[in-house]
Amino acid sequence: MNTDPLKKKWANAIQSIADLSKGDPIHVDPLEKRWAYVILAIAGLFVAIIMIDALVHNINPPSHVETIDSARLHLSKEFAEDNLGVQVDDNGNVTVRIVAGRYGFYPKQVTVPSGTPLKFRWVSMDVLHGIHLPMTNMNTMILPGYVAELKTDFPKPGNYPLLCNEYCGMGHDHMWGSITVVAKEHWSAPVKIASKGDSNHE
Amino acid sequence: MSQLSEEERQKIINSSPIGTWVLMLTVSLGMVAAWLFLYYGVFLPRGAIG
Amino acid sequence: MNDAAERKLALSHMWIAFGAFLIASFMGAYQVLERSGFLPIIESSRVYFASVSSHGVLMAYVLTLFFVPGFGYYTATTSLNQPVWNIKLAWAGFAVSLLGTVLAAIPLLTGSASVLYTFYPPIKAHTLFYVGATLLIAGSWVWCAIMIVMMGQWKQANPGQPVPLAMFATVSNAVLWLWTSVGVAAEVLFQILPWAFGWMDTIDPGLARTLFAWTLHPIVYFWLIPAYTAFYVLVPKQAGSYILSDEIARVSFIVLVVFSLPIGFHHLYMDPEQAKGWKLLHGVGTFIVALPTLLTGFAVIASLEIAGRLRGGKGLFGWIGALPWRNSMVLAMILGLLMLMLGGFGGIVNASYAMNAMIHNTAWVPGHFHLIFAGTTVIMYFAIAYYLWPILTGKPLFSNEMALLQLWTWFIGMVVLTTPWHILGLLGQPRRISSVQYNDPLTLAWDTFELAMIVGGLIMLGSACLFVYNLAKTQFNPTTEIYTGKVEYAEPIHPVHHLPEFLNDFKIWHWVIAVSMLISFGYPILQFFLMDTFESSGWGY
Amino acid sequence: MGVLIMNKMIQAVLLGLFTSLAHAEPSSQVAWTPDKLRFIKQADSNNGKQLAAQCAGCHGDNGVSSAPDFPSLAGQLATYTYKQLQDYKNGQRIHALMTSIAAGLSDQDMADMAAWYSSLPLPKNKADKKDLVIAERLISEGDGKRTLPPCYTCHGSDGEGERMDIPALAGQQAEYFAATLMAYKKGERHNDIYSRMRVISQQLSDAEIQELAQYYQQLQ
Repeated sequence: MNTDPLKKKWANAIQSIADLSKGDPIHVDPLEKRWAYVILAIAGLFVAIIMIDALVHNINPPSHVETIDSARLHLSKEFAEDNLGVQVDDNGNVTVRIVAGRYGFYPKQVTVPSGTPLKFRWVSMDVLHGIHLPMTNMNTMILPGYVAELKTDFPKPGNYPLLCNEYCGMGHDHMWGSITVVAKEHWSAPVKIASKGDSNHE
Repeated sequence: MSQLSEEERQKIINSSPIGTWVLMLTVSLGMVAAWLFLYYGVFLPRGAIG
Repeated sequence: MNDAAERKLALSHMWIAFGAFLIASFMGAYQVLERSGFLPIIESSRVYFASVSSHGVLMAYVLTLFFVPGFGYYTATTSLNQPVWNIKLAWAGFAVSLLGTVLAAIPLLTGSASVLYTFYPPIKAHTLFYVGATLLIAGSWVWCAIMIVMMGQWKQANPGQPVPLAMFATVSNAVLWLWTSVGVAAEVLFQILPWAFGWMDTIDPGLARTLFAWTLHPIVYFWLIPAYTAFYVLVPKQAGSYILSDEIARVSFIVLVVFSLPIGFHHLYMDPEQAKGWKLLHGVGTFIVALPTLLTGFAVIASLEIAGRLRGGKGLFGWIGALPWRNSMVLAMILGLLMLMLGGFGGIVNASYAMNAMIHNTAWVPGHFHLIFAGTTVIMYFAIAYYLWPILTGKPLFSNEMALLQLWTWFIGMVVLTTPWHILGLLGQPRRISSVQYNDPLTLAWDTFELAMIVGGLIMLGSACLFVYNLAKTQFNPTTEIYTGKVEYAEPIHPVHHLPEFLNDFKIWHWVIAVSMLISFGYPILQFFLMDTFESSGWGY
Repeated sequence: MGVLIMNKMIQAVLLGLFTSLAHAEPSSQVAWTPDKLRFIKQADSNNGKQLAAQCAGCHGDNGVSSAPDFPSLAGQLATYTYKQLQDYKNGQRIHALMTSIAAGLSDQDMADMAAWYSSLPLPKNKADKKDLVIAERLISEGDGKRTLPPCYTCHGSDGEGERMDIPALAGQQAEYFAATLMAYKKGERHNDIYSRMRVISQQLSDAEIQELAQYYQQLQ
């Protein structure tokens, strides 16, 4: 880009700001000026709270930029059909993998512990979907071609409907499953048995 | 419509809008309170997100 | 100056706008009934989603892309007191937009474009829909060009003079729309059309959503600026008052234009294809763009306070009762500001970064934007129409009483409709469902709110009919009365004789916008070409 | 073909042995990548017509089967027919005859035949009098209480099928249709990716399946 005009414009800008002192001053009512400070303070307060939570307490929206070939999900290792659902690694970290496809969630139902950090990894096998668990912050868009990863926890045990909250076609209303949240102490990690996938196939 | 002399008019026109100031201040403080309630009373209790 | 040609131009634009508005209002009423699930006979997701898509396109694109130019042309010619430059070109733009509207309407109404007004790739609509939408937008660019040329001509003829505030505001909107439409134009021209025509097999939904986010926020201000324009330059005059500060008004319009553009990612907070740093950046910008609205609120209410006191209002709030509540323009602004206050709060919650997870894509969101758009914005479109119709048709308004009733019912209906909407959102109801199928106690709590929404929706439909009826009667009433009034613009308390160039032109601001857009959208768009993405083939529905 | 079944059995045994390590194979090897879709779109239906001659015995001269337990293929989505042939060949779908037939076909053959069948008009059968309210309800409204989406949302309001590989159902042999859903329900058929059709069929009663079969057979 040719920067000469840019320089000139800025020169003009600075000049015209200088002009202010010569020409009649901008008319501002003293109360209007005070109001401007008030709204700056309010906006500043909100921004400060959000910033501190984001940078210090790591409270952020799902923003895990990761691509995946949605057409080959079922052939991938991570989203192979018997690798879905709840998994606990050796350090006890809980990961939930769910595939969204018109018009359902696979698996349709999962059970997770309350008050425990959970990592959800959502993928779409076809179009745009969204996911929301009412009364929780489990809310993300699911785009084909991307993995929507979100870390959250559910303070209150209960049975939550798993709603598709992004228009995905004529069956959108019917696209739902459920997540059961049980008290941490009553929850036991699901034992993964290959015969599950096995029975699916023989 | 009340009858005002010219200097009364000028006085009104050039006086600061104190009613507006109080009104806006009240409304905005109400909004701040409501926002803080939603943030700390509804959003955060629904579970950490990151 | 004889402005018969301009009056015809403005009237034609506004009739298309309000015609689309009326059709879309009936659809809105049907939708609120259908999604309640109380009338099984009308349950049909096919009809519902076709209706939602049409309602969105008609209200968000057709109503606005015809009203804004119509109002703009007449504001330009009356505030500058010069004819519309190249009026043939203006009519050409009108024709292109109208053609686009018709082309898009065919697939929309036949249910072959049920992709909602935000397009939704990789779901693929009928090609005609995308072509129509493109023409509709392209036609509006003609208006932008004409507004900018007219201001340039006026400045040449009146060197060193401040551009009339009404024109400055109108041009700010033309500038805003040119920058705003770049995003959706890029999405449609480089992604959707080649894909729809089959020249490309695939599309990247992540890039498409990013480009649409470029447009999705500033377009709201494009809709809103005519309302703010009326707040500043029409209402004070109607109330018998003055503009608090001409310069602060200009500052507000400039900040609106500059800061409404680089902040679109607050629509993508919950999207996986953008990183949190960028979302945070856009989030902070979103709070900055709230400032000019709060400044405007103060300034225009202060004008009303002066009006009230001049009419004998005493004490801290006595001026409120003393206002001319029976003036449709004044009433509309008061009601509009009330809805702006409610909707603005909802918007601040949406804008609050991670808190967006609480309400993203829930019923809260349509609750919010109906207050801001159908509320503040459209109620001022009503008021402007009531004010301009006698001037444009040369006949007195058919009924001011009816106008006042219409504005009140619109306000009441809107509050009754949107309050439950917000609550349903906090209860987790998704925004885009045609019926509730969930077999779950949590979702049974929704019913009572649905009932309230039906009441609100029907009140608003009645109000919409009253509005169009009043305009039609005004114009086609066989009356002998001649109305000879002209548009009267409010004067600032302190007349401005000299303005620095940056408050009297947009040349400098174009550069500021270019830089800020480069910063806020440069890498987020570039990343799709750097990382290896997997594009989607087209899907039906 | 006997060999194939043997392979399957061995596989099953192996899976049983190393449960901890074993990953069940995917329910289909077919993935609708842009390349694969283009490959199907560019198939040669004339060649497919010649190859399809050998299928007429069971599937009818123009892909309209006269034998109740063999499916009609006329008007079927090319993607669906292609995927079934692949699944037979790769062993995700088992059939006494088809498994060995598919084993002898190349990818190109499969695409060409699929293209040929998709170019034919859907079968038309005369409707019998009895009304099918249960089926109509399931097709147009589904059943939210059982999370059953309406059939039309995927299979189309005229049973014409939908991208990428949702099969057309209009005019299909009722017996074959019912047998297929029953097979899904029992898990005997399992080449539906992420068990989408298994999940749905397990929600359906046998009576509903019979009525749906009748409805789609006479749907035009």
